Amino acid sequence: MRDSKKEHYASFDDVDTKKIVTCPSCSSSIHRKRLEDELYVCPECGYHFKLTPAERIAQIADQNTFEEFAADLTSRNPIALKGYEAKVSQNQRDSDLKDAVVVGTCTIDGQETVMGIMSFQFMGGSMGSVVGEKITQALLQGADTNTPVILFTASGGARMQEGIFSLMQMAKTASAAALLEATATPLFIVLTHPTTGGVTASFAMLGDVIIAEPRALIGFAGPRVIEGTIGQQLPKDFQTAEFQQKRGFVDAIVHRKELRRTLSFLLSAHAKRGR
Amino acid sequence: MRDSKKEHYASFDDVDTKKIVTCPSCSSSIHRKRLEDELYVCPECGYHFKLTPAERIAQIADQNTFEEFAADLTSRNPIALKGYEAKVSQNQRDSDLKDAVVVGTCTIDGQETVMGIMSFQFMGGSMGSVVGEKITQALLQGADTNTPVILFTASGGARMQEGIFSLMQMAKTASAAALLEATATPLFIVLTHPTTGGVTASFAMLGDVIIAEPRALIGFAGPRVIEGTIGQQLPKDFQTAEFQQKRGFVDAIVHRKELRRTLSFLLSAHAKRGR
Amino acid sequence: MNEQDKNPQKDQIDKLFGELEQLAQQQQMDLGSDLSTLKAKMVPVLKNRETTACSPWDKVCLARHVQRPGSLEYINMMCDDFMELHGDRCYGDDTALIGGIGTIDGRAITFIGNQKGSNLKENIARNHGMGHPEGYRKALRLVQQAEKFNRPVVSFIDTSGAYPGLASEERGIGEAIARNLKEFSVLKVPVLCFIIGEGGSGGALGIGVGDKLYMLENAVYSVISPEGFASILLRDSSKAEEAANTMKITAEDLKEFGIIHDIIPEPVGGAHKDPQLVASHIKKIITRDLDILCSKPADRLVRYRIKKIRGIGHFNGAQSWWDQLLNIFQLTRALK
Amino acid sequence: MNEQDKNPQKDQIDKLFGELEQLAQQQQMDLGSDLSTLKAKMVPVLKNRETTACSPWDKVCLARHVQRPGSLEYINMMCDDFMELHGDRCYGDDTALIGGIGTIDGRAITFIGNQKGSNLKENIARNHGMGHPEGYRKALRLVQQAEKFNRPVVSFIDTSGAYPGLASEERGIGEAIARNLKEFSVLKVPVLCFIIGEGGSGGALGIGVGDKLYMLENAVYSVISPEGFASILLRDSSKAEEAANTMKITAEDLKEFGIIHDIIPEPVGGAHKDPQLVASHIKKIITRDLDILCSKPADRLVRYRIKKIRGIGHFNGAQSWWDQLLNIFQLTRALK
Ligand SMILES: [Zn+2]
Ligand SMILES: [Zn+2]
Repeated sequence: MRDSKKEHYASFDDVDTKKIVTCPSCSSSIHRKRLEDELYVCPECGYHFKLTPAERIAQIADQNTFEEFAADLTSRNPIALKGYEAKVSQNQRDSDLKDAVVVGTCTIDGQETVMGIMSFQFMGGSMGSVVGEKITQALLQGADTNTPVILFTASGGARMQEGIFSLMQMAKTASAAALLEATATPLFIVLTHPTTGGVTASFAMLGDVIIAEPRALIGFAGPRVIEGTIGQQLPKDFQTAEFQQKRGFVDAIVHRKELRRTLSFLLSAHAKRGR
Repeated sequence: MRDSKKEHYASFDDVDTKKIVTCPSCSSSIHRKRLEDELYVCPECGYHFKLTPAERIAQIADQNTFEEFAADLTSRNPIALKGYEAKVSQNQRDSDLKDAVVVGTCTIDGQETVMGIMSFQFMGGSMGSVVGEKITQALLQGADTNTPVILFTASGGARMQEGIFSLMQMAKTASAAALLEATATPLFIVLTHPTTGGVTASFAMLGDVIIAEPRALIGFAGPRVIEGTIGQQLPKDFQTAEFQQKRGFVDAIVHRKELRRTLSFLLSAHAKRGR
Repeated sequence: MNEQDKNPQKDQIDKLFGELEQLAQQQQMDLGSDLSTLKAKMVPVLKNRETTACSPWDKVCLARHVQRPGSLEYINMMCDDFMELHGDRCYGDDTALIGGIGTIDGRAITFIGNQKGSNLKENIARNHGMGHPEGYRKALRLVQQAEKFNRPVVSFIDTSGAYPGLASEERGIGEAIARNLKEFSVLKVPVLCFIIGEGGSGGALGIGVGDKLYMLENAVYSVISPEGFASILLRDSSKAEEAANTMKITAEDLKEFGIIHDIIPEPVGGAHKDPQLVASHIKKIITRDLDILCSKPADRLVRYRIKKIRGIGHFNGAQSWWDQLLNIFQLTRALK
Repeated sequence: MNEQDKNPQKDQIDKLFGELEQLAQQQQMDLGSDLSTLKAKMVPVLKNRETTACSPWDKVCLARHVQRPGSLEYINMMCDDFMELHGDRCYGDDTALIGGIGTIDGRAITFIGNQKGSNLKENIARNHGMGHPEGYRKALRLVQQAEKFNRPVVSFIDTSGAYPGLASEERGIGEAIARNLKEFSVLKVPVLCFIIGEGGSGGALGIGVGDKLYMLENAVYSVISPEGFASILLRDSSKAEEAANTMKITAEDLKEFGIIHDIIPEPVGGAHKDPQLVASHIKKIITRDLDILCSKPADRLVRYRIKKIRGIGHFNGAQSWWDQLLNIFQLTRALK
């Protein structure tokens, strides 16, 4: 529901095209290779760069275990909005993705999991019918096979170009989370920079354990909306991961270098066993 | 857990002994008969006088339907505290009660209910083993027979003269409330002036619907404790029924004249019927 | 239609009948009832005409009309008796989102609803119907109480959205809405939702997941306000009217999409012209639906509700998924 | 015993062995291990002596000792791995009450505990271990999460009480504690409680309802602090020592009352003298108890827990109630 487009071009960390990358947080110049070794965390200031789903999978999943499903789903234009198809096509070409989320199965330290990774690169990670459907399929696959689900969020909110259908994806994904819960299968959420709007107000806040990457922006209404509409002065750390932890909505802030280990621990701690 | 004794003698509304009663809130002089007609609400300022269990029953229950149970329970001296037996005896003589709560069954507009009424007159309504047991019996009787339970609270807190046993009554009554809940039988709480300490931190806050009488003092730690220990300035309406409603802990503030009608409505709205 | 209830046809008819009545009185003819019968006969005609004539933006204006009846008004008109219940048992009581227990023909129902004020002062007190997290948590508490006692739920939606402010974010408006979406979707009692005015975004959806969803004729339901849509996608916040006409937010659009079950007609000029009439329409639907839904076993109710929600979305490459859903329900003891 | 760990016997023995060791070193004799073996043999003797010698007030002082190990220390000493989890998902994260998931010999356990600081600065950050409502609500969230995943719970109690302040009252500390008492009593997984220091009133009980309750040898558990008891019942707050000796708050008293299951011995001078040793005692009990309790069906677990709680109280005129309780359990689908 926020102007994801502006934010996209202002801060998207386009690490794939240049040899030398400038950190959007501290402006340090970093060699691409160095950054890759550091898991795309700025060695100077600790800024966590945005990742593509492929990079995230490479960092988290056991090698060559990720099997994508629902890969062929693509957007329609449910409210017949002028220009929407073209915009989707453009984003598909730019990002090499079909839409703003990739879902599949993999193992982490040999432990089965269903994994979904949103991409802010694709229309600001906005949730339309395709994202809603794929997240829902991931959650229901978890419920059906009793396999823990891990979702990495990154989103500017609902994809308003799909009108009321984008709003309904909030209910759809949340109700899928309810079914996962009813089967007592764990849902682990990793909030990455930025996660806002309709994604925050649906499955992103429904994890049994909610992890955030350091300094990630997490909120419902964006700072500009709040300052604009209401004219309120906002605290400096407003809507950071640290703010959200202090406010009780994030279980743990985990550095990217610890993330795989942490998820592996959570999977093992939630493994089925005789009590 | 609070110094109920001081409060007792400072403000207990001893309406039974004098022809002319002075309102503790506005100092108006009121004829006893007038006050009775007004259900012991000051006609000048609306102050709700403390009631004896007998008065409360007369106001709420259908005439002659109240049947007391567990009437014979009386205190022992579990930590062998010097002077406790004498104090209990004195309170029994003064109040014409066996301990700080009366429990029984009755009907309200013909609807069966289990009812418990605490008395602040008896050792400041403090909860020891007898109060805990009687409240527990009321809740379990409700659970066993699927009869709604209505509890009128008035208490300075745990009866510290019974040491750890008084603390344990909090767990005991709360666990009985859990069983009532497990049988999907409603619990209605009426918070009356004052309700504090261990009673607030147990069954008093566990009603499906929580009603308070206007301006009743309701809280956990007393204002004096907070100002004394922590040195904090407290707002004017601190721990009033109105404060608690604003804070989200009271469903409705109901004037004593509307109380019987309200409880009757709640009983009928919760009556078992084919959905 | 800048003045919100300006309506040339209606005005003209009013004027004509006014003059006729005056004439009749002057001549001491007792034609009052004849005249009103005649006038009433013209209303359906007018209504149909107006419905088709009313643009989406007109409906936005009507949905926001300051005199438009709100949740409490409808509740009080429909119920034999109603007791408002307050608080989320955690932080506070939100007056922008009300709830309680009411009876209709003796049947107890838990009501929840967004609540605006009917004048500026009330509107400020009720934060213009924009709920904070504690409002959504109160709603959740009340519907779970309803579930405990096997009591159906009726929800009235009427908000431009959840409150976008610091306090709202601090106390987790995102979490509060998310939790409601999840819990409402598996609630074991019937939930009927009525969009009576503005259905704005997550703040509306947060109490809008149920078995049946109805919209009043002039209500709107959208993922973002026309103003927001205009400012972001049309890059000009003054193009709200254009946005409204593009966004597909009217009851007719949503019925066509299969998102709502039915449209409830309003009197000429909008619901505020005859609140009692609208209340009686809503009441009839409530009674009819609950007679049916309350007799269904809880697991079937939930299965049907979930199936409906799960099916919403437009994309290429759908898969069959109904078997999987059935599987999960068979596995799931918690929903029985 | 004004200086909290002054202990003439222990001091003398320490001194003697210190001199012996120095002598041995001077003469380059390798007697280190012999000496420590000998010293260790004297510990149980000393312990028994001291236990009987230690007054209730001495124990209050030991229980409050600033160096006394706290919840996180024990958790970190016992667990293969531990992940702290934060927040109540509603208002905030209370650092005075911690929780998370840890593994002991590969078994996953949800831990919760009051948490004081180990120095003044930490103590201020942790509000001296006095929890706010959000702390108790975090604990509830974590134990309900444990229940969902069939994970046992271990609770460490170490607080002088819930925080008596404005913010605490505003956010409903009474409600938060009450809800925990209720929910913990019917939790369908084993709950083991350890009072490791101060067990102060509702703030302790709020995470203290479980299947088994243990106390460290020098821990205390009371309905009100000795200072509070003195000021109210003895009308002189300086009579805390007299109060402590009257109130029956030691592990021995509570074991005699049947309120706790067992006493866990501490090293001479208190738990802080050898935290690792105490941790190993606790760990052994956890492993032993969970091996037994985790194999029991949930309904039997809850029935036994409720029966225990229901039976606590001293009064004249008891009635038999066990049949009624059984009845209720048979009626109650929710607990199965
Ligand atoms: Zn940097
Ligand atoms: Zn008065």
